[in-house]
Amino acid sequence: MKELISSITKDYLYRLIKDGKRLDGRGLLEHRKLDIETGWIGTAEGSARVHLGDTDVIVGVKMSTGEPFPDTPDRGVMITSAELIPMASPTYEAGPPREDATELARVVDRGIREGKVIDMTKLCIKEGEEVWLAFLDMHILDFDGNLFDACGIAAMAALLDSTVPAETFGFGEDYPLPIDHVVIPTTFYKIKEQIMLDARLEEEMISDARLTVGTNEKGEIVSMQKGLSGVFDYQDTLFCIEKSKEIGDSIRALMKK
Amino acid sequence: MKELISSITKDYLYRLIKDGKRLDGRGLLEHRKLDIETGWIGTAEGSARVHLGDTDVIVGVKMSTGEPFPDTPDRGVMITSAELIPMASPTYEAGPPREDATELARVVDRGIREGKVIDMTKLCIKEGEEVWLAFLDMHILDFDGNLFDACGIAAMAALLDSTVPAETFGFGEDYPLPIDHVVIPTTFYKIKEQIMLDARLEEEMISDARLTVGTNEKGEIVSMQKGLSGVFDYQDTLFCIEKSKEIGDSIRALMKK
Amino acid sequence: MKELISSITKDYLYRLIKDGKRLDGRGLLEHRKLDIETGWIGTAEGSARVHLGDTDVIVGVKMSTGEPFPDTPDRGVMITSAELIPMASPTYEAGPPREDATELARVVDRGIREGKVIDMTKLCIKEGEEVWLAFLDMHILDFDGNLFDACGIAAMAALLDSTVPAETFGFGEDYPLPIDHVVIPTTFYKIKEQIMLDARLEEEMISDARLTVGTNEKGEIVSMQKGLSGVFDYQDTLFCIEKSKEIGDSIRALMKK
Amino acid sequence: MADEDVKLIDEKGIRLDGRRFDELRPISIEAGVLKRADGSAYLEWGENKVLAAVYGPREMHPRHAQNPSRAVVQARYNMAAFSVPDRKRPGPDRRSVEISKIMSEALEEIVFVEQFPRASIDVFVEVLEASAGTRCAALTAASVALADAGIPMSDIISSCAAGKIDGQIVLDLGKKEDNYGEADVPLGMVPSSGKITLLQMDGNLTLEEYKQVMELAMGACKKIYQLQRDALKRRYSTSLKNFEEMADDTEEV
Amino acid sequence: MADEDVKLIDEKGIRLDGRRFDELRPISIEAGVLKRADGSAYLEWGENKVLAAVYGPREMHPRHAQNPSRAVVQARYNMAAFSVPDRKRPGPDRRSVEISKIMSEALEEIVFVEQFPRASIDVFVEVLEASAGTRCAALTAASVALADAGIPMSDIISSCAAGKIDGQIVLDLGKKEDNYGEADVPLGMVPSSGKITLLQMDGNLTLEEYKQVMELAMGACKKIYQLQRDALKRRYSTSLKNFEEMADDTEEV
Amino acid sequence: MADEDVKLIDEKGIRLDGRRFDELRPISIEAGVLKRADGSAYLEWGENKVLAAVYGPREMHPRHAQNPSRAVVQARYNMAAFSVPDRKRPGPDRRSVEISKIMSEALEEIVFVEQFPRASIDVFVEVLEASAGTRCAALTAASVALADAGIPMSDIISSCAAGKIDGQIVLDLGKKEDNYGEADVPLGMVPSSGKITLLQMDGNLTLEEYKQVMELAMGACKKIYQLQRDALKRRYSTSLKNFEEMADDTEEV
Repeated sequence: MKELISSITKDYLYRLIKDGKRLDGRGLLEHRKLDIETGWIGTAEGSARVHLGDTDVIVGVKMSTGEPFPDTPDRGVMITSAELIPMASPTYEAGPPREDATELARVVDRGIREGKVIDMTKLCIKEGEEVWLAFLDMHILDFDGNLFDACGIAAMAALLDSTVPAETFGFGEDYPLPIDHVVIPTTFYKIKEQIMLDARLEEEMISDARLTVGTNEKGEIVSMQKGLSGVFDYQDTLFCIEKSKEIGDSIRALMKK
Repeated sequence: MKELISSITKDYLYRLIKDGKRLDGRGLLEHRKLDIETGWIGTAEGSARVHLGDTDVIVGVKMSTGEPFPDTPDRGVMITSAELIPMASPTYEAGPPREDATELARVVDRGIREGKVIDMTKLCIKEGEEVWLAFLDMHILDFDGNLFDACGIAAMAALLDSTVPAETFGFGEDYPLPIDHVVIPTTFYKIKEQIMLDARLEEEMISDARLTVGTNEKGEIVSMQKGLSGVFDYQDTLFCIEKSKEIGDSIRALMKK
Repeated sequence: MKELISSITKDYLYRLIKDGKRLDGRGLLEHRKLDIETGWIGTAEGSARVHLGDTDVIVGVKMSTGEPFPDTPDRGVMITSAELIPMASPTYEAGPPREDATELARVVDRGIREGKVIDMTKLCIKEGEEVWLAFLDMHILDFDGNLFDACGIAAMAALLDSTVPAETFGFGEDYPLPIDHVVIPTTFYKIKEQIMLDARLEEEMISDARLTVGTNEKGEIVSMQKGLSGVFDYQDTLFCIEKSKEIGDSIRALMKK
Repeated sequence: MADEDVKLIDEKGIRLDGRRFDELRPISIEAGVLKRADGSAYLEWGENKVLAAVYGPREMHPRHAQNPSRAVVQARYNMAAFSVPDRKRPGPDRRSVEISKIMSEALEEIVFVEQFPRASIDVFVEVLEASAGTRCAALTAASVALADAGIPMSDIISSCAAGKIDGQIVLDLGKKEDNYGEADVPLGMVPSSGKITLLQMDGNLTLEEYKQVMELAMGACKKIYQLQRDALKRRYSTSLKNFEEMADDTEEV
Repeated sequence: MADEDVKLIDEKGIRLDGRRFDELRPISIEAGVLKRADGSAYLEWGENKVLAAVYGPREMHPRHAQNPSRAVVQARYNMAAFSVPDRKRPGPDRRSVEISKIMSEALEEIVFVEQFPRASIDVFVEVLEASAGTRCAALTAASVALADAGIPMSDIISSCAAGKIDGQIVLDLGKKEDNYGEADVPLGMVPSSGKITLLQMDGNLTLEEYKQVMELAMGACKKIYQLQRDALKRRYSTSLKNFEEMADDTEEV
Repeated sequence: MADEDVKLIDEKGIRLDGRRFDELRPISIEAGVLKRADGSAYLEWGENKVLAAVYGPREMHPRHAQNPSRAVVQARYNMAAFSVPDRKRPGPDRRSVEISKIMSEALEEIVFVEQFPRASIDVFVEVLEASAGTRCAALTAASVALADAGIPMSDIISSCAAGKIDGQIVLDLGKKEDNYGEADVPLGMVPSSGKITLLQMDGNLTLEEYKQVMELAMGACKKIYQLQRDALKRRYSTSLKNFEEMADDTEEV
């Protein structure tokens, strides 16, 4: 099932956006109220619940040990998955992960992996034989648009909250999950030639194109993903990258508190 | 697909039951003719075919060896599954196990597991490394109601019939599967405030609520499962438990012959 | 979805066949232009693309190492699969292998396995522990009938093209996959009492019965498979076997070039 | 469940977590916690954390599953991968399929399903953290979420387990008590009428012990019923206050 | 199939289980063994135990699979988990998918499918114990079940295999003969007309050997045909007797 | 991607396969290579071998997935089991699901989907041999196949990646460069308008580096665009020639 939107709402939204305005009075490049709560789940090695406006997601990190991949024998392994559980929206149905969930999980995963967020070499127990596996599971509880940012931020926060349960597995003392970089994704939506940040559901539904840019604390770009069937031009992408750095810095500052 | 029943049959059944009568002339707390045939399948370690009236089921036990669960390193493992194969009813379809089959398998499984029917410590080969796995597979061949009792009784009979194939696996002489308790489930159905035992298909279809009670040879309760969207009250449950003990004893007596 | 054919085409085909003629002017026992191209895929241990008229298939062989089956500890293992990918026909849909694909894969597999094409004893690395696994994957790219022959020939050609990648796996020098026999399947179709070889799609669609006969270079029969809901009589089968030997020889000759 | 040499009750009758035999773990319930769902509830029960959402009555898909004379209540119990010490593989397993089924049946009893032919009423429960007793927590939360969604119901269901540990009958088994105890009886009931809508039992009980177990569990259901009502009252008063404030705002204009 | 140094025939021409080259294993067939199915049959063939049930003609689901001009025969061959020495995982594997397909095709030949447009005729075969030759046993039992269901048919199919072991042509291979023999040819045919509805072959045969194999198998099919007819006759006479008794009872009243 | 001590560029600025930083691997494209598909293309790009087929516009199944106001473009990217050094299990994995999704979205931009309400336009891409850059190869081939199918389109998409290896910005990363390089940016665009329809990035780039990467990739897209047009021209002229020959034949009669 697809989310549906009436043509009246659609027209109203178009008119607002044309004037650079938004449903909730935000500026085009302003994100919604962001709330990050960590350490929420006792059974997880790390967890974070993120409210981005009314979008509500929870990410839990579980760790266990297992074999490394043959081509990276001295590195831990991260496995990311996302469930668009039917609780979150009248249009989600139970069942195998939809392609939306797959893209979401992969984009969050790449942001962390390619951004070298975790120092994977410190998750090696015995080279070629046993390493730490970190499972990152994302649950969408309430869906009001822009899961890419909500989940990406929650994933980052959950990793920062995580402890390697070495004691439980008989490998010495627990230690914090070794984090090298703090990557923050920001997602831009293009609607009728206007570019805006952090779309709510209704805005997302009328978006022509979507661009997610992940940056680290040095302002380097570590991941990008363009989505939807509309287009950006080259200048748009430069604009989004510049803004992403700024906004990423402000969110990183928020996370340090 | 659901089993369908005409409103005429329905009304007729309601009238009968109101008078404490049943389609086939049985008393409310009488079960149908029970026929247990064991040792039926040469390829199985143990097997039993049970006819409960026209309900016809077969349970086979297969054993092999494997790793124990980490939290019970010195115990064997039992795995139960049920297939509502389309042979048994025009409404069963081939495919992944339906929730009915899942509930059935789990209720039979719990009766045996929680009733400590098998002495699992005698199924340990080498602690933490290798134990016996007992696979209990239930096939429904002809469906005329009350699978819980037919399968539960067949499972118990098949286990009593089973031999641990130690020789085949190179672990000494074969020996009978060590059985500590004989658990018999009895299932009660509530229709318009009347409680009856062992419903036939048509009765099951108009039942408001279902209660399965498993007891052992000492008269102890080892498992209960309430089903369907109707209700019992507390006194009903006491009544069913008392009756379950009686009927369980008579079926246990029958099995010893 | 099923392939559909108009009743006009059907009648036209029937009339042609009655006179021993075919759509493309071939004789009843003549196969279409056969084109075999091997060594096509660099990432495969062996590969062959076969055009049989407009039917276009590709078979790739991949090898790795693994455990042998317990009952054949000194032999390699072959695993065959076929994908009727939706590229090949408007009626194929993505998804789990259909029963057509299953039959195809199994018939090709049996021709090779029962024809003792590969000397499996030469694929043993360490008895009972490690042997070579040969994966034979068939992709149908363009479907104009008679996949049995196209895939069977392509599989044989791909095996003849294959090298055991011993070096990559650290087991000495690469060597050609040891081939003992060259098995060629030929498929006959019965339409209104006429028997013809190598049906095109339209002919296949109006066929009453199908018979695949695999023979080796000694003229021995190694596999047969009758399909479709029509019938053959005993004399038909003798006729097909005789012809299969002849045609098999001519195709074997073609492959040696 | 297996009776090992773990000591679950000390000589003073105190349980591992400090409770007496008839004490519940702390329970807190909040209704109306999600925006998109028609109704929702969040429940913490000891270390259990459970979220319930209700959608419906809405058109049933697929159509052939519609019931022409009434609504179908479809509950889905799901455990988050991170809700248990050893990560759970996402997706339904046999345990959650069974719990979903008996929850659906229990809830159907209290909903006026005849009012919504062909409709489905969907109840989604996510267990975010699990620590024994999740099915009772789920059923309790689902009842509140149904009420929050304004679904016409005869009453609400309260649910609690009791059982036997170290030979004694106790209320509301904790994690270790569940693992090493001798019997567990999850009960779901309508406290006002005494109707039993969910009942399971695993382990070993005499009839006499069963009676004690049920007395404890039925008593606890009444307490939980009060907590459920309080949560709904708070929710209504918040809604009311919001409404009044809106009204006030309007007057000011 | 692999020719090992297992000796399958002794110097007197006697096979492992005591049979001569042209002997069938014992076969017994009973029709009408299930209540809910429209037709059924139970067959024991050596140590093979096979149950067949028929439902239909009935409406085909899903609708898009209907054939507007005729019925579709859908056979499903399934092995019970406990039917083989090493437990089989439940559910269809590639082997059973293939057997189901060729059985469906074979049976479609004898059913007057044109009489039931859009319908499906479902044949379910459960292999409860397997010991070489289950597909022939399944097809033989399915034919009887179809007749028992009163499905209009031109005739029935009989099925038997023959093959080569220790270089000799023999009828109806047993388990070890199948494992260590050189060729196996399962045949399904309408004995009265000689029509071949099922034919497979695996192994290695010369044309001459193939002729001997077929002669044996075709001969055996005729014997099996008689057993099938006998089973149906017994079934009809029982039905008839039941009917007559009912009639008698009625007269007595 | 992991920066190891593999040397990817020598001191003369030459890459492992002999290319300079701004050189493409050899590319060849052929349109109209399959008979049954409505349109098709075969593309070799370095050692990548990719086949694309288009079916449609045709009725969308299942119906509930139809869009009443326009056609839906459904691309399916699939890798053959033998297309990679370690055999890939058949069937879609998460990577191919994602690539299929972004390809579908990219292609929808250029097709006049409003002309075909309720229809589906299906694009099937099979990667027969893979060696870095398959998604760009797939998108490039798919565009040609769509044109070959005569689907009304505003223009075609050309696709190419650029990235960073050994600290240098290079075009069209090869297999080792992809494995050991520092960043990869696959780009899909309509060269005539500069519209970006596909854009991904993995690794680590400064804004300045991003600009260099994009310049290289956008330039390459223009070259590839020319190759696509040439392939289509050859295809049309062959069709035309065939048509003329047919016409000639007709006249001769």
